[in-house]
Amino acid sequence: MVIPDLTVEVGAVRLKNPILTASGTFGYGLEFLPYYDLGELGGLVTKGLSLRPRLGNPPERICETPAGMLNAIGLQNIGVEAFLTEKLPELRRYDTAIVANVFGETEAEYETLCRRLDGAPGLAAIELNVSCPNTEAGGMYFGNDPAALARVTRACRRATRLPLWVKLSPNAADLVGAARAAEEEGADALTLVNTFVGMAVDVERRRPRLANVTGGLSGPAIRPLAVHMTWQVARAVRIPVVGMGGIMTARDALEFLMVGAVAVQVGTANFVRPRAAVEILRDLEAWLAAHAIGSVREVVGSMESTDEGQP
Amino acid sequence: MVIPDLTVEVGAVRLKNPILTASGTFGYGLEFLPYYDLGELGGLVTKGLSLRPRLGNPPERICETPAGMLNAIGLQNIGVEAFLTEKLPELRRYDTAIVANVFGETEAEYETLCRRLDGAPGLAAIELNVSCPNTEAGGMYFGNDPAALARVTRACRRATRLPLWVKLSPNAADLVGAARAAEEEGADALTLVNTFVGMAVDVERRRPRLANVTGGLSGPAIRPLAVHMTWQVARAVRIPVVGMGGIMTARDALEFLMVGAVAVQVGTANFVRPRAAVEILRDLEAWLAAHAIGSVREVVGSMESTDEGQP
Amino acid sequence: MPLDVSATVVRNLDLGHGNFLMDFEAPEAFAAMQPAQFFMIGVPGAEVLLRRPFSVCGLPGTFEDSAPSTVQILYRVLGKGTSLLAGLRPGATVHVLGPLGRGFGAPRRPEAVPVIVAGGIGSAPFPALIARLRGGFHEPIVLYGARTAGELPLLDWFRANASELWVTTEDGSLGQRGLVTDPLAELLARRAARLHVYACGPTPMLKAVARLAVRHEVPCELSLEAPMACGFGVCLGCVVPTREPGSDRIRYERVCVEGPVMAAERLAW
Amino acid sequence: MPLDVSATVVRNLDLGHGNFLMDFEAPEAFAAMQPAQFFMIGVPGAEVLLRRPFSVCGLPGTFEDSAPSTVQILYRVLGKGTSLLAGLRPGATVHVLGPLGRGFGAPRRPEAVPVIVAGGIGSAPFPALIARLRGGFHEPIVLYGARTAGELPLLDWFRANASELWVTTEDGSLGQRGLVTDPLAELLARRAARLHVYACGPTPMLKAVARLAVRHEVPCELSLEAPMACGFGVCLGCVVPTREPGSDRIRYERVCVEGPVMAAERLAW
Ligand SMILES: Cc1cc2nc3c(=O)[nH]c(=O)nc-3n(C[C@H](O)[C@H](O)[C@H](O)COP(=O)(O)OP(=O)(O)OC[C@H]3O[C@@H](n4cnc5c(N)ncnc54)[C@H](O)[C@@H]3O)c2cc1C
Ligand SMILES: Cc1cc2nc3c(=O)[nH]c(=O)nc-3n(C[C@H](O)[C@H](O)[C@H](O)COP(=O)(O)OP(=O)(O)OC[C@H]3O[C@@H](n4cnc5c(N)ncnc54)[C@H](O)[C@@H]3O)c2cc1C
Ligand SMILES: Cc1cc2nc3c(=O)[nH]c(=O)nc-3n(C[C@H](O)[C@H](O)[C@H](O)COP(=O)(O)O)c2cc1C
Ligand SMILES: Cc1cc2nc3c(=O)[nH]c(=O)nc-3n(C[C@H](O)[C@H](O)[C@H](O)COP(=O)(O)O)c2cc1C
Ligand code: FES
Ligand code: FES
Repeated sequence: MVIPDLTVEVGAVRLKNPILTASGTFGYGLEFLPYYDLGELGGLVTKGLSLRPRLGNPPERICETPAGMLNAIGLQNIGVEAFLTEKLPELRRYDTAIVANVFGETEAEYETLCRRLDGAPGLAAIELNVSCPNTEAGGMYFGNDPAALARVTRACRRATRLPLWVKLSPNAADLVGAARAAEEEGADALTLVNTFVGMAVDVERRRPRLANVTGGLSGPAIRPLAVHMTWQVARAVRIPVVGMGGIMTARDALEFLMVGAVAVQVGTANFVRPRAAVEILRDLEAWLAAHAIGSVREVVGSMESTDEGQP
Repeated sequence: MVIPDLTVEVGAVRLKNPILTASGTFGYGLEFLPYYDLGELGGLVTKGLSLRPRLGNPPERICETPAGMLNAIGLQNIGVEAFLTEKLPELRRYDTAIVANVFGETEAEYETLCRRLDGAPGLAAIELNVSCPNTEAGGMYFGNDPAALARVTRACRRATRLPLWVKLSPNAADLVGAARAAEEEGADALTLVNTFVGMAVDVERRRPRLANVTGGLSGPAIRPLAVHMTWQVARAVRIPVVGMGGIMTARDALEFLMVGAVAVQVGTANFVRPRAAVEILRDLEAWLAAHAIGSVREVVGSMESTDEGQP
Repeated sequence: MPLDVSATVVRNLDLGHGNFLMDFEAPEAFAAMQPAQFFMIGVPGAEVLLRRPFSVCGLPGTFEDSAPSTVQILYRVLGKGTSLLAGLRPGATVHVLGPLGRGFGAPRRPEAVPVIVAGGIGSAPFPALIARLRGGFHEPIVLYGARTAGELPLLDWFRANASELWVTTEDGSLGQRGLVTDPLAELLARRAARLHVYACGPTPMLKAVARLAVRHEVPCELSLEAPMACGFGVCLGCVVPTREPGSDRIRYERVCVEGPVMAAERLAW
Repeated sequence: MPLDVSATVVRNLDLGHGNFLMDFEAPEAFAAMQPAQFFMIGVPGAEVLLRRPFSVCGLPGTFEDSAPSTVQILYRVLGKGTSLLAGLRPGATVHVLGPLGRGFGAPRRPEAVPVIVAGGIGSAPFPALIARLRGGFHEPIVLYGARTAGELPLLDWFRANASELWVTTEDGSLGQRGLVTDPLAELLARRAARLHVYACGPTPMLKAVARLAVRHEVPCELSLEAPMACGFGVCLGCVVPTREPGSDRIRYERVCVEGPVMAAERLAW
């Protein structure tokens, strides 16, 4: 039985394995200590951080939908300063790649955030959330407009030497255009997808189920859409792509890897099974071993296919 | 107990109730005769028709995904002539609105189709499929580009006096722009949504599960996205909107009606329960009666909401 | 430290009117749960994605006819998740994460008289609480209300285990006609000084209880409900607005971690 | 005329190696089904959306120990749908739509000798077929193959009910080592004239059977598999390429309506 090599490289960031946890579904990481050693993960991405703490949206903030959920948390977070003083020193004791997810309301805020995080000891990368569908501040604007996305990427690129990951919005009018814009402006990697804008109605009360009216759809429901987008983007850019959207099992993770993602993030699954990410990792390793595959890198982009069929 | 009035008007087309069946999920209608009298339906939309018969895609054409399915049928159909001679004469014996769904590979084909159908006895409306994600011919091109959509709508408008429904693609870069373009060029109603482009990978064989690589996602998984889009479009245009996407129950239908659709189409549910559409109708009527609502038109657009929240 | 276990259903008792009492095999650690702590429970292979929150209702010893290796939840069928639970038979497996959240505390003063205000299925956390209180020599007064007689699933248990029980129904089908806050208002008016209120039920009831308790300056703990995706503090989906004592600043706190039990005066409803 | 019914599971027998035989209460109309006609079966409240197709395996009288009010399906656990079925206990409800499709026909000539070629779980439609054939005084030869001995769930039934039985396994763990088409080739070489072949199993096996039968000009009916969304002809998801006799034009036919049984020479694989 081979013991598969699980290490992957997301640009300059070397990960011990391709399983990360997704922003907003993993708190600040420490909440998972009762469930496993964070050092088991390839990496973790923090809840989205802003310059100042944010209150977030009023409830109801979530509701379940078929094979998915809508959320409109409104980017509640403790702010970058509290993260640096209260969370990061704890987090960096674990041998895993820590990625700070950030968002701003203006280009300047993004830039300031990146500059503030630049020297932070123990940080592996910054992920720009330019795609949160809940709030204008969350970046709908930036992620939807390739030119704005290019500007914000450029500004952040100047502000930090940390690897810069740009997280794409599936709601962008031109996803591939956005991907290329971020690549051109020096993003080290692209991550996708963020949530899809959706809504649900409480028919008895005749009002939206979320106080915010609309919310972001995540979970297995979106996986076929996310796999398709990951495939499109991975073929369109040269920088590494990290895929996500509805990953619940190792098989789901393999779908993303096979269409070209070098690593994946586990999101909503963390809510359903707190140990989801490490269970997926263990099953992925077993799958590779059972198929006598020496390195997970061999499956990346390994899907056979001609070009997109159009009969 | 009130007996609710179920009649609705989609522009000039008066329907006995707001439940129609969606194109491609109802065959040519006659396949459902073992299950119920077609006269129970508000209306039915045929499988997409082209000028000449079409072979469709090679298998595998479908696969199940979480709370949904992908299809890449490739628009297999018997062609407009066979429809007119073999199907329509049978269909028009039932007291329901018969809507012909059509697609072409060129503007001229759309126009010819509409002209050919123009005098057809028993036809209530034409639905333009400008949004099938499976084939370029299916209209990805037209539906995605407001200018092209405007041209094709204009051409069809000239070609027929039948009410013209334009079926929007959820994959359009600018959905509201497309909706307005169709409205301006004389569409009598808009129907939405068609399927979302997605894909799934058979990880054991390392190849796409569909021979066509990508397919269209339908079913409950897409409902929160479809409800949101229906809400957006209904607020942006003055012509009536017919909503669909993942409707399995009367409650689901009510979500679309409350966000502003005057009628709905039932799609994938027909596969799961052949009587789905009439069960939904019966439950809708019971719901209205239980809430002492005299007419289904009272619930159309009745969702309370301020503008889209953006905290 | 919460555990995530696959537990076997031992009994799933239909109490009528859509109410069920489920016993499942529990790891020993669950026996030390605080009343009103809760579990996130999922049914494998079912069409719901997220687990659902349920308070611990009985701990070993609470219900005489339950095996000491089990704990109990009491639930009411509302939607898909609870319908799925109701369909389970002994021998079925459920996924159980717990104990979660902060439960009810002990009364601060030894001479305190606990008053339990239970609205319908909101009575779920109280058998475990009453068992604990009696262990500490507190004899609670129970006020138990619902819309109608069928929605009082623990009536017999309270009759047998509460030294004082007041029942209200909105339709008058059992006990006093009215709201459960009517006898509470009476009690508070008569002898607020030594009371300590514990309440669980629909949010409008909790708001009314909180108002009464705050007005009479009686300690009052409420067990809250909120839609929950995770149950352990990471989704931020379950928040309620609260206020720091003496401050006007609103913040959002998580019902699953800072609650479900919160002090009445902390809530900024 | 297909019926869509809620049927009660009467028995769900674990045959080992992931194979199950399920009896469910059937409306009378099902007793007249043709062998290889099928049902679309769904489990209420489960996390799969679409129903799954299963051939009728036993009709009243086929299995001695089954109640005459039931019909049987034989299934193998592959993915979510079949796992859900395997978890059902007697008393559970399944949604059953059927009969669907076209089944096997009777041999055209009275003196014909039916040869049944069954690959693994592809043996499912044959008990019903054998019962029918014997009713018409045809004694079929059964060729039963699989990768390994555990994948022959109907071995005992065939032993008791087939006048002639040849068993093959690819790993030689039972019967002759090799493919089920080996004995078929032998049979066809020796006495093709009177044979009528019925085959069901994995697609590569069916292709090999079809080639042999077409070469020997023996009537050959294949029961095909395809992913299905609806099972009654409206999704166009289940097609196979076919050719009109004497034509080179390919068309797509629906396995659920024009099949699942198709004549070997019609297929344009
Ligand atoms: C900490 C905590 C402890 C809980 N303890 C218990 C308990 O011990 N026993 C118990 O029965 N329940 C308890 N609940 C509530 C329980 O979690 C919900 O009733 C359950 O999640 C409903 O799930 P469902 O899938 O059946 O309904 P859903 O499908 O989620 O909802 C079905 C329908 O019911 C409505 N609905 C959902 N929840 C409520 C509600 N609370 N009140 C009114 N309508 C509602 C929805 O709007 C929807 O229309 C608790 C909740 C929390 C947060
Ligand atoms: C007309 C017809 C009659 C049938 N009769 C029977 C029957 O009597 N008994 C029976 O057991 N099955 C029968 N089948 C096959 C059965 O429908 C499938 O095995 C079933 O749908 C699988 O569902 P699932 O949800 O368990 O697997 P899925 O979740 O759909 O698939 C699980 C995994 O198994 C793989 N898989 C699915 N189907 C097959 C297959 N056929 N062969 C190999 N791998 C597969 C998938 O690629 C996937 O990786 C029949 C099929 C048809 C079309
Ligand atoms: C409750 C919730 C909160 C989220 N918060 C953030 C966030 O703060 N920043 C961000 O970039 N993405 C956020 N996301 C998106 C996820 O990181 C992820 O992109 C998305 O959920 C898709 O993955 P999944 O289907 O595996 O959950 C959030 C998702 C959820 C469900
Ligand atoms: C198998 C299949 C075939 C379809 N074929 C067509 C078609 O020919 N023309 C069309 O406009 N839409 C077609 N659709 C889209 C449906 O009409 C509908 O817009 C979509 O499935 C969303 O509704 P649902 O989720 O209720 O299925 C097809 C959908 C499915 C699942
Ligand atoms: S339920 Fe997720 S934070 Fe409370
Ligand atoms: S399964 Fe739908 S047409 Fe055959």
